[in-house]
Amino acid sequence: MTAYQLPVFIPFTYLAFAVLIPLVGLWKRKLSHPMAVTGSGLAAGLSLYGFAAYVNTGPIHHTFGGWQPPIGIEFVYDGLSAFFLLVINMVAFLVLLHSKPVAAREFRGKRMPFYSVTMLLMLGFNGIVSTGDLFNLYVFLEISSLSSYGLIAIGNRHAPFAAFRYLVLGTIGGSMYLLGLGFLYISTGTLNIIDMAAMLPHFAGKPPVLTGLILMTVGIGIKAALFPMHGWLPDAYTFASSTSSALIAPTGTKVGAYILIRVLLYLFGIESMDAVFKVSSVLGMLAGAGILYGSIMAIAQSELKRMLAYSSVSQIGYIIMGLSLANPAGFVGAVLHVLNHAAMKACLFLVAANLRFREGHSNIRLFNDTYRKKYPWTMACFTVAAVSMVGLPPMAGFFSKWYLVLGTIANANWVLLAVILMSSLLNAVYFFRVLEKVYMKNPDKESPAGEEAVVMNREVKPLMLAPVVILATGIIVIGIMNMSVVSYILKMFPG
Amino acid sequence: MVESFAPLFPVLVSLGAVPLIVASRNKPNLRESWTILAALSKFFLVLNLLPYASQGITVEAKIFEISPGLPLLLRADPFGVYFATVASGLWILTSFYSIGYVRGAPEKKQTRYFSCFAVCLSATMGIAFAGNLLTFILFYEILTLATYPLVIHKENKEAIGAGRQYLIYTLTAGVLLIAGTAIIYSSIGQIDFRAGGILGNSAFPSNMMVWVFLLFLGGVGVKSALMPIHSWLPSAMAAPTPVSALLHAVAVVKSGVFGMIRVVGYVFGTEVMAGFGLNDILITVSGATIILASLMAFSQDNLKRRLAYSTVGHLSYVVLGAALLTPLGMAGGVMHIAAHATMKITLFFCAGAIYVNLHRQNISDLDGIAKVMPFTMASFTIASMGLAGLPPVNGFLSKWYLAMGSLEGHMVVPVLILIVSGVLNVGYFFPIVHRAYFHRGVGLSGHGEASPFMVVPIVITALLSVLLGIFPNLFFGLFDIAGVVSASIFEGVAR
Amino acid sequence: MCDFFLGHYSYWLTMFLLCIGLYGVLMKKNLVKKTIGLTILQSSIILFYVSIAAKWDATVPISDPSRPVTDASNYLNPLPHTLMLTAIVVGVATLGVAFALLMAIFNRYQSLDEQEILDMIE
Amino acid sequence: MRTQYDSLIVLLGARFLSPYIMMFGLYVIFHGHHSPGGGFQGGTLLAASVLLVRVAGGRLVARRQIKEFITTPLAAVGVVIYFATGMTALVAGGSFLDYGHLPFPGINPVLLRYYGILSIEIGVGLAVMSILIMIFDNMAKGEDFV
Repeated sequence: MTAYQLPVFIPFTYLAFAVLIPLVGLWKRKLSHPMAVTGSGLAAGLSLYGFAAYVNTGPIHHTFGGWQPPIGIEFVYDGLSAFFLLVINMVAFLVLLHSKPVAAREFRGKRMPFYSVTMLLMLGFNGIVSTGDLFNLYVFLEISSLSSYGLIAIGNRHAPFAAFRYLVLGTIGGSMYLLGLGFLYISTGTLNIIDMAAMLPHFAGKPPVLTGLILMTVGIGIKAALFPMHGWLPDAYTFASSTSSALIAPTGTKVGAYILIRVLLYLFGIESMDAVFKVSSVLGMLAGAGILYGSIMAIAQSELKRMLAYSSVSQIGYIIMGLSLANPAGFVGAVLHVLNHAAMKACLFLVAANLRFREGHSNIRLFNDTYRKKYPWTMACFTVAAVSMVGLPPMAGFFSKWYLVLGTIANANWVLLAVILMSSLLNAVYFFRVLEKVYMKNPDKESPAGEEAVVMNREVKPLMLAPVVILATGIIVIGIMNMSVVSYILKMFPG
Repeated sequence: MVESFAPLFPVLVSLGAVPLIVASRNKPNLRESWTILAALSKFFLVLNLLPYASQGITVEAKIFEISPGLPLLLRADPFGVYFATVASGLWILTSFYSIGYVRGAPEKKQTRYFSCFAVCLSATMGIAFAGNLLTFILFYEILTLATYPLVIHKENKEAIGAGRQYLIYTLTAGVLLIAGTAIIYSSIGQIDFRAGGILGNSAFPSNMMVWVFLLFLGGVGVKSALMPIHSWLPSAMAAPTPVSALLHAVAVVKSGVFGMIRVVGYVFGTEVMAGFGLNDILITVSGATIILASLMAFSQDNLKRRLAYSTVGHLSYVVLGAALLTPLGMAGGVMHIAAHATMKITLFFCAGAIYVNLHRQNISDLDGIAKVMPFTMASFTIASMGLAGLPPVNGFLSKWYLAMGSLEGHMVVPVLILIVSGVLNVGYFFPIVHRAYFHRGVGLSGHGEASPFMVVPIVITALLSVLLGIFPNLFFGLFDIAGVVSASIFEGVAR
Repeated sequence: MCDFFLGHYSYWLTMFLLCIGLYGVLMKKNLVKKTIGLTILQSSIILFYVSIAAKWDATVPISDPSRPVTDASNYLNPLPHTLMLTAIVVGVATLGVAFALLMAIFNRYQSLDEQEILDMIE
Repeated sequence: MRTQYDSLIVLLGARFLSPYIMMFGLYVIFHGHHSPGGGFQGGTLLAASVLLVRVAGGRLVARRQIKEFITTPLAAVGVVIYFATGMTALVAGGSFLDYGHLPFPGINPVLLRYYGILSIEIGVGLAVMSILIMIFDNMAKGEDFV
């Protein structure tokens, strides 16, 4: 395999396995989980290899069918793509590794289609991140969205309804993106990102370009669950099966954020984006409102998964805020937070999955101090991820917030600075509430003195535990070694 | 300046002890010996740095870059070594005392107790040796997190409430500190601690300078229990007594005032403090705190709460010393860190011994206990004399320098505050002594002194207080180092 | 002003259609009607793309001997058409998933009214 | 939709129309590479021909026609054809879907492109047809299809 072929191999590994799983499933249904793990593992390995190749040789362009861009479609494997591919594929690999017992418990009969659709979902995500063509991006966006509707529908009784609402909003979002793209196409006559980026400064501020910009931002904002277009997210993540939410929560909204970064910073660029009015400051305000709204709503939730979902709304706000600041520090904060939040949210959702698997629920009100004895490792990982979410050093979460804070100060945007700081405290409120339940005995229920109920260790099997532990370790390691990531991200700041 | 990894080892040694403590959780004797071993080795590692400190030489360890241009920097300057010596030296005594206390009480979850204790001490060393604000914040937050389990150790309603309050106050403080640091970093591009300050007069416009200072005041002011943000400290007395003793007389609150001197002397610098009228803010706040806290101590019947309010008052002595902006005042403040540590730890140890031995917490129940606990009460008397500022205990010395310092700066009000506060200290401590010696006790027959594990540390700390009062340079030349610290801060201005 | 409206009449028509679609999606309570709204929305965008490909006096982009291929103004732009082919497929797939979900929803709640279902979830 | 209509006219009409639609679908697929048409459109026509009979004839006919369980593998095979063609060109040294690089020695590159596109269209047509049938079947069954 040469470096030239690499950009194709990564997404299409998933396509191959999406097809192979049902074919092999005819013969042996049991094989679908190992195959899905192999597929995502292969893709993760390839992205790692590709990351190294990118660092050594620079961006890789793969033209489809030998047609040179801007006529043909190309896959561009640049710094941002390499980074995002690595993040989402690693997380997907870990989540799928974890999923076997959950799948057997929660949707036994649908495992084969589930894993097949999962592969399609990842194909969509990988395609979005890889492609250098805006319409191709739309197609992959719809592939991933359709798969995620399916994945979310596999869940509890209310899951299909949540999936349907997501479908309605997601389709509107996709259509808005497509419409906006049409306006840009009218203006520039090209669909290639690099080509269009070279032309757009000449058209900046023209009505069709502005319309296109706004429509595309709104469309992607819906997919990325940017406040106030986040309505689909809490229900979808809550009602979906544990594995679906653990897979989609860390990757899905990140890919939405990727499109926003790609379109706003790379395609339009900071100056064209703000040519007519400050689109960036509007985005920043929305992101700030989303951060506060998500955090406050998370405090009000009693279901762990719903709490995490609202927390996602607020964390997406961080990423969007970072990109709206449009300075290097903010950009580093946003992209670093993509990595951090992917690791943290995957870890937290997998903890929720483990608890649901053993306890049958993840209702915070029913948590008690026996969990500490029953699931020592799971809860320890939860603690690490929670502390990181609050943004305390030396966890990863602190550093993305640190760069965001630097970014807001560089723009002298004191309102957003206050928002970040306040949301740290709000995060602390809802995470320490859980930790308090788990690590402390309930003072209202005094157990008879000296008669502690004997609690057995009911920790989940190593297969389910290992991904959680790896992610928790990753959070600490990323935090301490964030310098190498940051210097990498700094290099790809456009302009 | 010497480049060496020597400052790193004291930080790591107790962190390294944590796995050992956890691993030997089923063998209490082995577990405690790990604690003692870690305490002793930490102390000796700190002592290794002392020769450098007394000559005014800084030992610097650049661990690695944690953010572009910002290394994780451990720098053992005289002030840091001074604080580290005090904290690590008193940890040895506290370890012995803890063993007696938790076994005598008897407390549950002792493994968690000892491991969190070890982490706290690591964090304190980190704070002492932090070479820049980011490193300082890192260890400051670790200290917050590691103290939380100790505060809620008893897991009753009161402790959990105190824990929540503690988290709210300290996390808010951490956030303010991060904001202030980020603003300074964005403005002048560096956040190293340097004797004499890094901010020039032109770093910020004048109202901005005040705001930044207020951020820092909030950040370190919470842990140094300035009024009106002190109320977590009396509540945190719900913790076991050794915790109160070490953490709320030595590690946590002293980290706060240590940070205050760092901010005043090493970040803002005396020139800026005076130029923008920031010292007036600080003098007002700390002076008010000294008087109000002493008055509030009168109304407390719970011994530990009375001690807590006394702590609040005495911490402000240190802050006052820093705020005077005179070499003698600064030296007095620095000296009061050690002086108050030895005296207050004696008092807390006494309170703990009385609680374990007689199960009495209220001052009104202490009638006649000097008969059964002569050593304890003798030590108590010595320490209260010291806090009231009576010679020959070391409290007199630091107060003397504070008074000299304020006269040096031609300020009379601080002297008056010191005198009034001395009288008030006598007023709220001597009734206790009076009760213990001259009232007839009830139900004391059959009780003797507490276990030697507890009494020996009490006597040692009391003796230390007296010896340091008579021969200030007897141990490690601490008195001289305080002078060196103060001189370096003011020489930095001259240079 | 008049020119602005008449000159862009195809855009106005597609935007009008888009608004009908959005109205259906947002205001109708019945989930099937919402789905219909979605389809109208997507169709309007397809029409929009097709209309931007149009040129005066141009023919479909299939090589015609009577018109020289070297002159682009002889043939209308084929790219939007091919794009819309894909968009149509996407639309069909969305519709398929939507109906599958609707059937699952109906099986569970015996209703397709959004408000009733929300009440049941509460 | 799974029960048979009693009307003979509907059934016969559907059976009469179906082969013509199918023929037209095949025509569209096989001429897709040099005239308007192609896999999507042809596949849809093929599916229409199958579904017409299915709607009219109900379950009995469906069992004799394309069986329900075969649609998923058929779709997979369609995708495999598409994917394999593209990947062969890629592995043979070209880009993805670069038909000129297909490893069939002795064939004119122009013809190679011709046949390459044809095989892609066949794959797409197969996939589209079977997926449309699959959607119909799942709906007719009254289950969710995921």
